[in-house]
Amino acid sequence: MTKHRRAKLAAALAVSALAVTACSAGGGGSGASKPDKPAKFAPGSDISYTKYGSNYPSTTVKDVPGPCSYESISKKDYSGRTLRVISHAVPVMGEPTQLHAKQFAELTGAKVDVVNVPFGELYQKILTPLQAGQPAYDVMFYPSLWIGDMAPYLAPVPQKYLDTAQMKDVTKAYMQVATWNGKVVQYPVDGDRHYLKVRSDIIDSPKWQAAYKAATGKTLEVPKTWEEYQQIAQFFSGKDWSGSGKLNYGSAEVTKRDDLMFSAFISRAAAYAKNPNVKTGFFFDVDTMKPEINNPGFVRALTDFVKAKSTWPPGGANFGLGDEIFSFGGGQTLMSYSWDDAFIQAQQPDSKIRNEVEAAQLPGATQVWNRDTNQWDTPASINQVPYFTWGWTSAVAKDSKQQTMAFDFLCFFSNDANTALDLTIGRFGINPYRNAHFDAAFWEKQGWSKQTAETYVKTLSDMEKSPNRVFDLRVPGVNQYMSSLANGVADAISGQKQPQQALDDVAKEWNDITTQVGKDKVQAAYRNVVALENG
Amino acid sequence: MTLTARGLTLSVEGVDHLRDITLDLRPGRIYTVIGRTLAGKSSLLRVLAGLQRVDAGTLTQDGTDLLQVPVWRRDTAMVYQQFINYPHLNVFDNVAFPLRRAKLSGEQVRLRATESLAKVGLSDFHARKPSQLSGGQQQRVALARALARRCKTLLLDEPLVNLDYKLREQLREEFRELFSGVGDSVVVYTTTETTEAMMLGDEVIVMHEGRIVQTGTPAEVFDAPATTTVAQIINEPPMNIIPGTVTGGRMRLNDLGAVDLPAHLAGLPDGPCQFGLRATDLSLSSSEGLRGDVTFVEISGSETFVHVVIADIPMVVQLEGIHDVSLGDAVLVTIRSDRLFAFSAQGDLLVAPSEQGGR
Amino acid sequence: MSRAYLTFKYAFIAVWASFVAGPFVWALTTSFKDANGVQGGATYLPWVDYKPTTRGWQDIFGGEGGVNVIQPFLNSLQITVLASAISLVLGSLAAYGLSRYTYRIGRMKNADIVFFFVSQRIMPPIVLVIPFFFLLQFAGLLDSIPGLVIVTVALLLPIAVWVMVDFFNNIPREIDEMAMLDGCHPFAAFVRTILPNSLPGITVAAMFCAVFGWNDFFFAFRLTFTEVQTLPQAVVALNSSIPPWWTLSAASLFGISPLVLLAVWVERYLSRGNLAGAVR
Amino acid sequence: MDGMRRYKSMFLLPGLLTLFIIIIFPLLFTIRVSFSGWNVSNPHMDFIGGANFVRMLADHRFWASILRLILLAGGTVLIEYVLGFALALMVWRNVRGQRVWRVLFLVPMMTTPVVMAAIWQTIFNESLGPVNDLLGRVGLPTVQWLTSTGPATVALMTVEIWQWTPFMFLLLLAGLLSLSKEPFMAAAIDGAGPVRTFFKVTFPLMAPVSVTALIIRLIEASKMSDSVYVLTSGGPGSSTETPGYYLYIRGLKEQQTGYAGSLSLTYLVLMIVTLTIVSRLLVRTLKTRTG
Repeated sequence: MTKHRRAKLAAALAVSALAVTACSAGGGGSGASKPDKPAKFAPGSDISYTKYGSNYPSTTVKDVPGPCSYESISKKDYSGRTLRVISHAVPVMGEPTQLHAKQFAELTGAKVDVVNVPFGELYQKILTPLQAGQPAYDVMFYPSLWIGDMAPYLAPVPQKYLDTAQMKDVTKAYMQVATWNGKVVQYPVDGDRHYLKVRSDIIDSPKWQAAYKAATGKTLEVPKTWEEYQQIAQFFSGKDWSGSGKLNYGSAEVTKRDDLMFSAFISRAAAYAKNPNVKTGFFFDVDTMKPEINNPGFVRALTDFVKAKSTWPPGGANFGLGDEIFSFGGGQTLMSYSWDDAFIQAQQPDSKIRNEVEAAQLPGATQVWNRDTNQWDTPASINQVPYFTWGWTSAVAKDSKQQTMAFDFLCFFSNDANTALDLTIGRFGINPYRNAHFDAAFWEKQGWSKQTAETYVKTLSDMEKSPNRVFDLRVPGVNQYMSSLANGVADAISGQKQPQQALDDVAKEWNDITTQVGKDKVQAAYRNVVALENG
Repeated sequence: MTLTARGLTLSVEGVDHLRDITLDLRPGRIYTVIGRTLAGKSSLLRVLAGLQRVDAGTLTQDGTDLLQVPVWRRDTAMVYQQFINYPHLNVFDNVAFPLRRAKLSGEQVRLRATESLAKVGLSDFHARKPSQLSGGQQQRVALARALARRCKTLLLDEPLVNLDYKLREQLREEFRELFSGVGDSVVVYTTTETTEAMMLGDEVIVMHEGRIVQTGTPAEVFDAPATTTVAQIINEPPMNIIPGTVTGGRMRLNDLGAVDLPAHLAGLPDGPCQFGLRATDLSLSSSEGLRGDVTFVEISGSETFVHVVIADIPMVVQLEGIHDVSLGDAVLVTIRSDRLFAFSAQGDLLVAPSEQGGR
Repeated sequence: MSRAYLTFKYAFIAVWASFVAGPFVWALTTSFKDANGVQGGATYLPWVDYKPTTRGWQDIFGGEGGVNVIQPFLNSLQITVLASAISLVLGSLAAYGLSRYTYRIGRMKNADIVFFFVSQRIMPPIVLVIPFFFLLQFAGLLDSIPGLVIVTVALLLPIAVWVMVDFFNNIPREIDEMAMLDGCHPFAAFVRTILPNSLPGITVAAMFCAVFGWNDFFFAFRLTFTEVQTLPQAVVALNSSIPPWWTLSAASLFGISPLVLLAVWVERYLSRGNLAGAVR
Repeated sequence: MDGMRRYKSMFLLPGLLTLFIIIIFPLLFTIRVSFSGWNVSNPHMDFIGGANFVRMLADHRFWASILRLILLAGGTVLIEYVLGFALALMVWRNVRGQRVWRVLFLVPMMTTPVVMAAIWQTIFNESLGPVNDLLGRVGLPTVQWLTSTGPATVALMTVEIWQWTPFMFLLLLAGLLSLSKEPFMAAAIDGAGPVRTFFKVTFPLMAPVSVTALIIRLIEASKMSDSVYVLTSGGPGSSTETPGYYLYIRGLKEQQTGYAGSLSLTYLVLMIVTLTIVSRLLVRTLKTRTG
């Protein structure tokens, strides 16, 4: 009967539709490596991004010969193979990933699939398949502090890549960041730290110096301590010092709980709680794994943080990194401290405040808590503690079937020509991490003023030299610790809890997290962090 | 080809819809099923159609156990009291639908559908959607579809009940014509209307509370209703039933005085019994008769129905013409005692008046 | 109606209309800005308040940002259409059954079965997503369109059943009986006579399926890796720590445009008044 | 009637089984995982008894989020209902530009919530967004939309109302369009004014549609988390956290799969119980009072 047949046909159609799509999905597939093909680039060719979009700077650099150069990579033939890459959302890190993937595909014939994911999603998006044993990505770009959770699933960087000149130029601190249990498992592509950024045009202006002196009796200069920072920020808040007809404010900070607020808080706490004479850890006492997060140093920092509310622009209590970048980079606020991005943003060629900014070390403290003696120490000079907060890093999955291609991609990504160009594009979020980058001349060539370039380079290289510094909590479960910390800090800022109470609660939660994750595991990992701090 | 039902019984959630229905429905004959609402008429049709399972009983045709044959292989057509057509199809396609299902050739389909639509007078409406037709026309479409199939069994479930009076009369006339052409089919037609049942049926089946209480030709049933219930169902307005007693050749109607039995009831034995009298056999008088109080008056067409209560018994008097009687009036009612039906106290017919033309 | 009421009515409509349109107008104007049009504070009129550029729009079609919304668009389309179709087929069958027959599964009667279907909407996506991950992994369907289709069907089927049960209940049973008397077995009766008369209901169900299928971000995001990117994912991929408001706005407008067209279509049905039975 | 039975199951079973198979595994998985200590550094299905549930009992953030959800969802759905009804009445008949309004009022529900929330985030941006800018222009003080509890809640509700009032509008308008004219004519003949007509005729007739619309919206609102995620991230502090978002933090962001499992299960059970009670109550009050 036709009725029967039609009904069956309908069902069959639905099923076959599924089947067809099932067949068209999938893909990838490995393949034996093919012999080299002729290079598309001559050695030392001029490299520029202009063909990829009209808004890329017209800067041209030379292809630096080496195994990762345009020339060398263009000899490889990866046609018919697929590389799966996960990276952050566009543009920060996401855009360079997309760009270099496109170039890599053009050079080698490989198919490169890139997926971009918002920051808040990256962790679970990478980790869920790794833990489930599902090979989802060959190359992963992620914040370096996750190394403790990621390490078991990562392929160590092969010696051949470690031996390249570009890798050897990576500063000691960033090689350490990439190392886990003695093995380099992350491929450095970015260097990051927190430092202070100020509007030099205002700080240096006689008019404002006089006004500040009149109001506070102090000289207006780049703040050396958090107290000075607060005072200056306070003075400049709610005044139209930029002459734009709109009010300006003192300080832009990352304060959004589930964004990167924990880093801002660590920046503020470093000088109060990292005592150069105490060598047993910043976050924990590494010998007992007792959380130090609620000691008077941290409480002092949180009290400062809460007080700073009055110096923030509207919405400043829910600023993500992007808001902070817009606020300082857009000229709304006088000062800011966090990653390089806001600074580079202010230095973009079309920026209204280009060359009116300057970089400095994070503010310090006149007193620092000593937990061994249970009292505040007053060092001879201001206690200044650089914070090597996480930066972007990259890695190759252990169970990837495309490891060679994956590492080739990363070494191409970070070759000298690409890095030189990437560093100058603010929205890329790629910041100096090789010795070669700490050269004021390089930045002056980009149109930076001498003062801006020199303060920038000096600030960065001084940080590398400091013997007393803070790193992120690079242990398994770091997200739980930081999430709990951010929650406590947010409770204090919103006034739901007093600082001491908030941090006591965090300490309690940290103990629980340590128990859950396994004390030995965390302790072992934290020993490595402590070693870096005193490096 | 006779459709044979034996002991069909159906109850749904404790309510009996059909009780022990036994029938022989012969081809080429039209059966009208009359009964009050919920008497089981629709249930009977649904069982005959195969739309309803039964709890017990058998239904056979040509030796086939019909109860084992699913609806769609029954070769039964049905017309519902709601005008059920396929709303998405136009008139022609509605009629052609079952023909196409039956795999007739395109030509055959066209011929039969056209012919059938012509029969019901819808030749000019082939392309209309049912929703663009009047109620009467919609029901004609349904009928045309049923007729076009020429099936063994044609069931009509109160097809005229939702139409207005005029249309009903008109269609009723046409139905007679239409059914005369159905040949070998068994036609079963349910209705609550006496006139319809009388006019259309070769045989009338009277149903009450799920049972068949009487079958017979219209005249048989009308002239000799088997029980008081049938007498009430088959007459419109229902036959007046008056309790009474017979003693020694005299009868006493309820509390009223005793009179001599009319001639045709002479043989009645003594004891309590019930008398029936059609409304037309009562009249009002100005001088003599039984005293009654008027409780309600309705005038319908050229007739007046006067509801009176005589010695606590409600009765209806049907008068020709329009009469000026009003509520609360005291009237005198005369009865034609030669038209009295006599029933036993249990309601079974004892004696019917001799045939005298009826209606 | 009094004058005061009329004034109030049109004022109310106007206020609500601007509230509804506001975000779209804002997104539209923002999509033509660049950093200078955004960072200085809110700007509205192109040429007057800021200098318009089409950069945001160029970017979403494979421009500089490296985001291309075309493939995600096609993926979303495939998933939505397939999942909606399967849900509508399975959903109308089940709904038809539930409206015409009496079922008993254990202690569950028809009303309880309908509730079982609808209650699946109570399941918070967050509860489902981790198990779904392992389920699809087991079936080898992670990061594939069939995998997403299956998951999406679970989201849409309850909606389809909910809409269709009510709709079928409003179609006289006599129509299917008639069809069976006319020689259709129950399945053919359903396909030939009930379905053609259920277009309004199917429209509503299809609309809900399309809306919930197209707009799903949560599952698509977590059950795919690189192969299958849906449109909402592509838009969210622009939500970086420096959100380029212009690209985000352009991508958002592009992402919601197909369903806005759907609104026009649904309204047409609504005006004809034959959606009525479908949403009771 | 024979032959019918076979078809009976053919209709229901494919859909029922499909849904059952897709849903049953997640449910069983969640139940099982809630008794395990599965987390990021220990991704295994071990057994730790009811430890997760004990921990949950003392988790103030979770219970506060449940309470907040009930108030937030209840409040928003009620406002959506009132607004949706008002709008439906206004464009039901006798209105100029009927079709334009109807389409416009439908559009928001067609848009992708996460995408629109991202747009809303720019709108509520406290220094760069248009809301504060416009407030400033008319001389009103600016509001900390996303950084103080009250305004953040308002912003959240605004987005929810913007997105989902159209759903109410659609259902109620379709309901209105299906009403027959007779009761209205009767009311007009009785000389009832518009207000009386509404309360005596329209509202009672719309009771069944209202109940359905309210229940469906409550079900959907009980899952509220997308807008929270994009707009406020639960902040300031944890003052706009809903259970959906809190679960997201615990389960996905922190990868505490086991603990999140026990939270999920509790949340699910609470929602089913609450929604069942609420829908029974709604059916009873609306249908009996007006029926």
